[in-house]
Amino acid sequence: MKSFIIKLLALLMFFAFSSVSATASEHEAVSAHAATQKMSTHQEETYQAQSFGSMVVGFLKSTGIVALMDPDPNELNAQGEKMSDFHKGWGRLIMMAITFLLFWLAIAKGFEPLLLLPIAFGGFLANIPVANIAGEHGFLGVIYNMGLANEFFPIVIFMGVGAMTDFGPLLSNPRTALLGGAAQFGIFGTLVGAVALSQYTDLFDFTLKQASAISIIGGADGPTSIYIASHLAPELLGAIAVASYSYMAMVPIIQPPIMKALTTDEERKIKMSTLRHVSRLEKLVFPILVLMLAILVLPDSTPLIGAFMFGNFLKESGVVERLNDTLQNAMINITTIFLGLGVGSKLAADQFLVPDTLAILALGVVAFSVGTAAGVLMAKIMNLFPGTKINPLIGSAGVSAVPMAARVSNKVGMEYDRSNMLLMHAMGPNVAGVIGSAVAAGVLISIFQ
Amino acid sequence: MKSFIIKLLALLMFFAFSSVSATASEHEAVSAHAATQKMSTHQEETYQAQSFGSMVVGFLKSTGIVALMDPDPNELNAQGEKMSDFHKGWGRLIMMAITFLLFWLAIAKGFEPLLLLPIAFGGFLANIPVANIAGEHGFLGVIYNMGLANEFFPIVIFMGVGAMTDFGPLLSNPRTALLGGAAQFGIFGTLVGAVALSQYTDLFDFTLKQASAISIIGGADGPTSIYIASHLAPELLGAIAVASYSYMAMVPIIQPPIMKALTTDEERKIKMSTLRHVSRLEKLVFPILVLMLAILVLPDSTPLIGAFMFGNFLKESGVVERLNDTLQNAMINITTIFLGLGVGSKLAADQFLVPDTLAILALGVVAFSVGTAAGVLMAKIMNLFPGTKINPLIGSAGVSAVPMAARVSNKVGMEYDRSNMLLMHAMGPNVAGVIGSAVAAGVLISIFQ
Amino acid sequence: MKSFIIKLLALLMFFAFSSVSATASEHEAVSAHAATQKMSTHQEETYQAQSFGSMVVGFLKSTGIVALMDPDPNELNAQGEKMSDFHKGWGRLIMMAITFLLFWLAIAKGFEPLLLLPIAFGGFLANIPVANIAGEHGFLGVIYNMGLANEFFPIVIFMGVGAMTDFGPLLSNPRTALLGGAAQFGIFGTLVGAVALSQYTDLFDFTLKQASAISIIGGADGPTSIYIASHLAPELLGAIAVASYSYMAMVPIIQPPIMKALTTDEERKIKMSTLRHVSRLEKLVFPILVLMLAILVLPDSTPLIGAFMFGNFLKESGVVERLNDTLQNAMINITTIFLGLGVGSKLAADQFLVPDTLAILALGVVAFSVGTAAGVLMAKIMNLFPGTKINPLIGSAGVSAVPMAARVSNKVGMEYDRSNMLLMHAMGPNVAGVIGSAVAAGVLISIFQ
Amino acid sequence: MENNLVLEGVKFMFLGMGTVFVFLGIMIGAMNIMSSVIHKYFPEPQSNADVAPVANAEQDKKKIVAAITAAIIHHREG
Amino acid sequence: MENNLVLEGVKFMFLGMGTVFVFLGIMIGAMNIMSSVIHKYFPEPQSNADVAPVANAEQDKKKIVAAITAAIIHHREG
Amino acid sequence: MENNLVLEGVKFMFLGMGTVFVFLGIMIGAMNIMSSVIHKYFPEPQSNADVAPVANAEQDKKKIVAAITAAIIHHREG
Ligand code: NA
Ligand code: NA
Ligand code: NA
Repeated sequence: MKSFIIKLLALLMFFAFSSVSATASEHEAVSAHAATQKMSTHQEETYQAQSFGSMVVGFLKSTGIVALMDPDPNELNAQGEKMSDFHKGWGRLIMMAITFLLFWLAIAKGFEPLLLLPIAFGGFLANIPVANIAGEHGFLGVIYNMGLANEFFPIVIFMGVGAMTDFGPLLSNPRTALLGGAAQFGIFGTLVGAVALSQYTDLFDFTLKQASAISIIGGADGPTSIYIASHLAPELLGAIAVASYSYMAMVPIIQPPIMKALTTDEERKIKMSTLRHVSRLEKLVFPILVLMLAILVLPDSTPLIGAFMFGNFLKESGVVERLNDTLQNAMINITTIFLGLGVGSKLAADQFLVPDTLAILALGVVAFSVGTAAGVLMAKIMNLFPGTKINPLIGSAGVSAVPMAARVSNKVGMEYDRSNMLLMHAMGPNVAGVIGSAVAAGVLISIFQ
Repeated sequence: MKSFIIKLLALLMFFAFSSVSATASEHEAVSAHAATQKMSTHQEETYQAQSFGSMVVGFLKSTGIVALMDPDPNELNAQGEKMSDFHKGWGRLIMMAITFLLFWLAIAKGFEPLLLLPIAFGGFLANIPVANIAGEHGFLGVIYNMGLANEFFPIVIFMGVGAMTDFGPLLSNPRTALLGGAAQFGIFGTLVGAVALSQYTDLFDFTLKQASAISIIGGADGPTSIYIASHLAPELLGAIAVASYSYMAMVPIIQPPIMKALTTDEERKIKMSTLRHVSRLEKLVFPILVLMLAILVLPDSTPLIGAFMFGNFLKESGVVERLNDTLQNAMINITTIFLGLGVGSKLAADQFLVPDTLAILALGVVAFSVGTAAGVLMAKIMNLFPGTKINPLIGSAGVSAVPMAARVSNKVGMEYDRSNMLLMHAMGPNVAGVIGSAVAAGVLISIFQ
Repeated sequence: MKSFIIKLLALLMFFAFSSVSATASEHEAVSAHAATQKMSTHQEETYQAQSFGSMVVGFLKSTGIVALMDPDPNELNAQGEKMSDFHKGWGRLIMMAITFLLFWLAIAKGFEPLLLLPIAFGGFLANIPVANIAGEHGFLGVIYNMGLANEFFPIVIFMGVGAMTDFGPLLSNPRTALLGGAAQFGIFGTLVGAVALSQYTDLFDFTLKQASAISIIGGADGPTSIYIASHLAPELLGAIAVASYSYMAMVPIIQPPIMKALTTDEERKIKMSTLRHVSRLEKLVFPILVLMLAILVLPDSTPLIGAFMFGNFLKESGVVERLNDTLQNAMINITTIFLGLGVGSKLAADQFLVPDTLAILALGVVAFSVGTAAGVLMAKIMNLFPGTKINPLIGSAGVSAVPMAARVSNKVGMEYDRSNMLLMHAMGPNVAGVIGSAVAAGVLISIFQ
Repeated sequence: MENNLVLEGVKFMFLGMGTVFVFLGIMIGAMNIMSSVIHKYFPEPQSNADVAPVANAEQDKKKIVAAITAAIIHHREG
Repeated sequence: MENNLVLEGVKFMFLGMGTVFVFLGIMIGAMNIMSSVIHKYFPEPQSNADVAPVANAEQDKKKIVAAITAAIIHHREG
Repeated sequence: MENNLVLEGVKFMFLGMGTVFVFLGIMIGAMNIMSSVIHKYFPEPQSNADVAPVANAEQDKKKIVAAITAAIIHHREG
């Protein structure tokens, strides 16, 4: 083996020298100018020799401690704009603490870790001084421009989620879709509140576009929130995405009190009849049917609904199992990692630590609560009409947050009657909520076109 | 848990307000101008207030029904050019019907669903009015520019197909490669026919480049067709891809009559001797051997043959099993989804519903038939020479369409002699057909350089 | 079935003709000019008719044989610069022979095949004349610009490697990290040597930037080498990557003689105490801890360390198993394929067959040897202090080359005492070496900013 | 011209909720029509497939064998 | 200058089919040479591996166990 | 100004090796502190999980069954 290495080196040496001699004359002709230049200076221009002392001082100045404690007055943020000293120093430390909080929520509390972990880690990296990882040439910036600036990643996520969704429960009890519609009041009610507070108080100061992007948090649908925020108010993307995923994860805490406050004991014990069997053909036709409706009624919702139904249609077709499997695994996982990191790049202190973020967090929880209440109340209204009664506890599942909200309906229901399984009944409004949010998103896109 | 949320919000509130006070003065200095502007208008310029009535009217005008029934005269297609009213209205509906036909073929008839389903769904989305999903900023447009405009996706598909291909049968009976050569007459014969009809009749009106891109359908190789169409005639990409995959799927219908018409009963019953064992080293050397030949004879074919042989070489090396596995699964599946959607974006009515498409469909079936016939006849010619006889039924497999065409050879053979297993014998010309098509593609690229 | 096809074609024909008649008048109006133009010429301008003889001659001139034997004087390289005749002819053949050597090393000798095979195949393709696969529009060029020009692929690899790394052995014996620090002397010692030889001899002529990029080979870490080379000296990327991976693969040959020469028999037989159990929480906190140190001390190292620790943190969190699995499989495999092909594009003769390459190969093996020796000597120095003794054979593992170098420590140790299992003890310095190289890389980036 | 933001927001709300309910209402109608059409003209062939997806141990065993076989074949071919 | 398209097409056909056949012809020759060289100088070690790929139940069982073990180890490590 | 490359290289060496050792030194200290904090305040619940990961055949069997079940369920749902 050793002899082989020797032979190898000898061979390469032979080649190289023959190359040198063979090309010597041509080289001289072709690159004479470049060679001369290289000979004379030995050194690129970007480096300036300095004493070891000043080199060490310069190095120490470029450490993170110094950058955090005594920021460079000329430092720019990832967008190339000036930043306040607070955002260069304490702001970054506070943001790191917030990302640690998100780590803790994701790992110890199980809050939507699949997206919160990459988002939080991206946020951590985005707040590192000097390195500018979220800048145009940093890898978070590369990721952001690759798939978030053009709204591509949320679309791919939608394809994967579509491939994971089963519309069977909705098909077996179509009218529960109305619950998924009512819950969208969380979006539009919050929108009105946000603009009212913007106009009449000094608390907020959002434009209509920004207020719309924030209110979509009430849709309780991550990719839709990110899609709309990228579209209408990219400067708020970080806060909106964090609020959206955090509240989706906190659905088991936010929803039950509202559900209990709005229902009577009898209502909570309503049993719903067994769901009828749904044929394969119905499931196959459904995605196309919804997409056609979206085309006729609201073409602006078709990028979202189209991507979602593409994934669902591939799955229900039953003939492209390998594509379906890839959509549900490799493709959605890779995109989730990049989407999370890219969203995290918007958690830089100078963009997140602004009063707007608090307002977004406050409006987000309002939107979730209003949506939950609207879903429950809609069920009660539907029960005023003749026909089989609906358990209002499944109304809260209309906000989407698939499948968490449906599980909450089931859990609360079982608190009052251990034999009352509401899970599959709640899946109907749950998936209808996704469609409803996409329609609401389409309306907002349409308005601001 | 509740107390935690309260603490969390309190904490964030504290941070935010400290941020406000800490940055207040600087903010004023830094963004005074921006703030003033924001205060005074409260509203972005892109939105103009209007009465609810006119808002509803405007909204109704932006529905798909109106857009299809009474198209906007100023609407542009995905390329930013004007469209005829037909292509804005009925054309789109017809295209949707055609994509439904493709869905049906893919799902109910099993016609190459892995590519036809994504292509057809992409076509469906591309024909949605208003949303412009196939435009530069729509996600189909993003996909097209990501991997089709630069011919990257077909190359990746070629890598994956290479990793799935076994050259064993060809190596054990090399001279069957000639059958895969003869079948390329489907390409060049059709090319002559297409230009002849363009010149002497009013049926077609194709340029040489277009006629070449169309004729490559006769190569019965999807990625090669897409590669050449993107290269020589991107305006025909949709129709060429659809024709290519449709006819590949229809090989069991197109080929048998031709095979039977051109062979005698004795010929169909010819038994071929068992294939010899091929050593691992032969399989390992083969991809490099072919690639070297391609370099020496026709460098313009090396992007295609190189990508194909890269996949095959990784597989046969036996030392990078995990890369091989990824090539054959995650990588080719993800690329297939995007390739399909991207090709589908070219099924927009204004590009597909033109007389050229009919001509392409007609020429495509001619190309397939001519290639099939040429393969069969070549086997008969080879049988005129001394040596072991070849069953002419495997000649039809020379068109490629791996492995469908080889299965057809086997099936037709068994109709006449139930004990005559031709499958592995037909795999030789079948994979040689892929090489042959890539060589033919290289010739066309070379001519038009 | 046949009747269906007929109906289908009839239907399409109907649509198309109705389309023709419906759009005829508009077409005329809209595209009158274009149509006229098309009618009159029948032919794109890029094609010029010629006699069959001259066509064949032209075709023969475009074969690879001619291009290699009698190169086109106007041929440009992938960067659009002029090349010498040697680099157009024999140079390419020599490079192909070198890639065959790499194939042989990867397949027959098992030298890091996961990266050497794609790199070598990319190099083979990059040296094909005429096709210009490594040029801006060739697929190797597309890959290079997609992920190497922006340093994205090595970052993704780092994420995957992080997800595969277990810091347990380092955590149970932290002070072995110093061995991973000492081994970085391979980088900086070589750097001094390279600039000294550049200044005082005519052997080399490297700038400080180039010398730094070359010396990083001593870090024995593939993605770090590629990252730094792309950053500081992209013109040397091919040679640096090949040297880095080749020497990493040759660790079992390079290291043992050095290890044996620098240790006594007693030292080699030192037994190390069993490693303590490391809790899950320690493993979870560790990546964040290191990243925070990197922020405070050397922010310029955080892109590398951040990506690495992102992967490790996702894995150790235990709550995102599906992302962890994708990072370790589909994502790293896809990126490895593209990274390898992209690096291979820099093996074009005109860039690789220069005297610099020989110098890089020579400096690389020096860097590896110096690093190995420094690690072993550091262990001996640490043994001069009181406390439990360290077997100096694990010092060599400090160069990184995970997990090869640790296996070498184990193997050499067992040569002298069959019961002495050093593997897990050597994993500590081994992974510390990765961190050490990333820090060293950060210093170099910081200096040249 | 000075916009009244709240008024605009209320308009959006009516337009948005109206569209959502119109959309879902039409969707419910279309789903009912689709289901009856499918049940009438394309009834699913009666099968026991979805009766006992868990109890059918025999079938499961076959599927296990099939899955393992597939894995092995893949392993061998790969 | 007015081109005769058909003539061009025919030229393309001769050039194309010629190239395809020349290429495949050389390829067949090279394959034959390669095979004889490999069989002469690098013969494959005689093995029974490819004699009975199906019947060898014992081996299959081992592979099943190996596959499941690998899956479990992966599961445990992941 | 003419640079002395070797001198620069030596400076780089001191700066680089210094940074590497300072970094790893702090890291070692931080690791030790972290470990003692974690062992003191967040001790891992005593378990036998990592005692016999290989011998426990019963558990392995269950895992096999679980893995196969999961595969079948996935297969059925997919
Ligand atoms: Na929703
Ligand atoms: Na073919
Ligand atoms: Na290292």
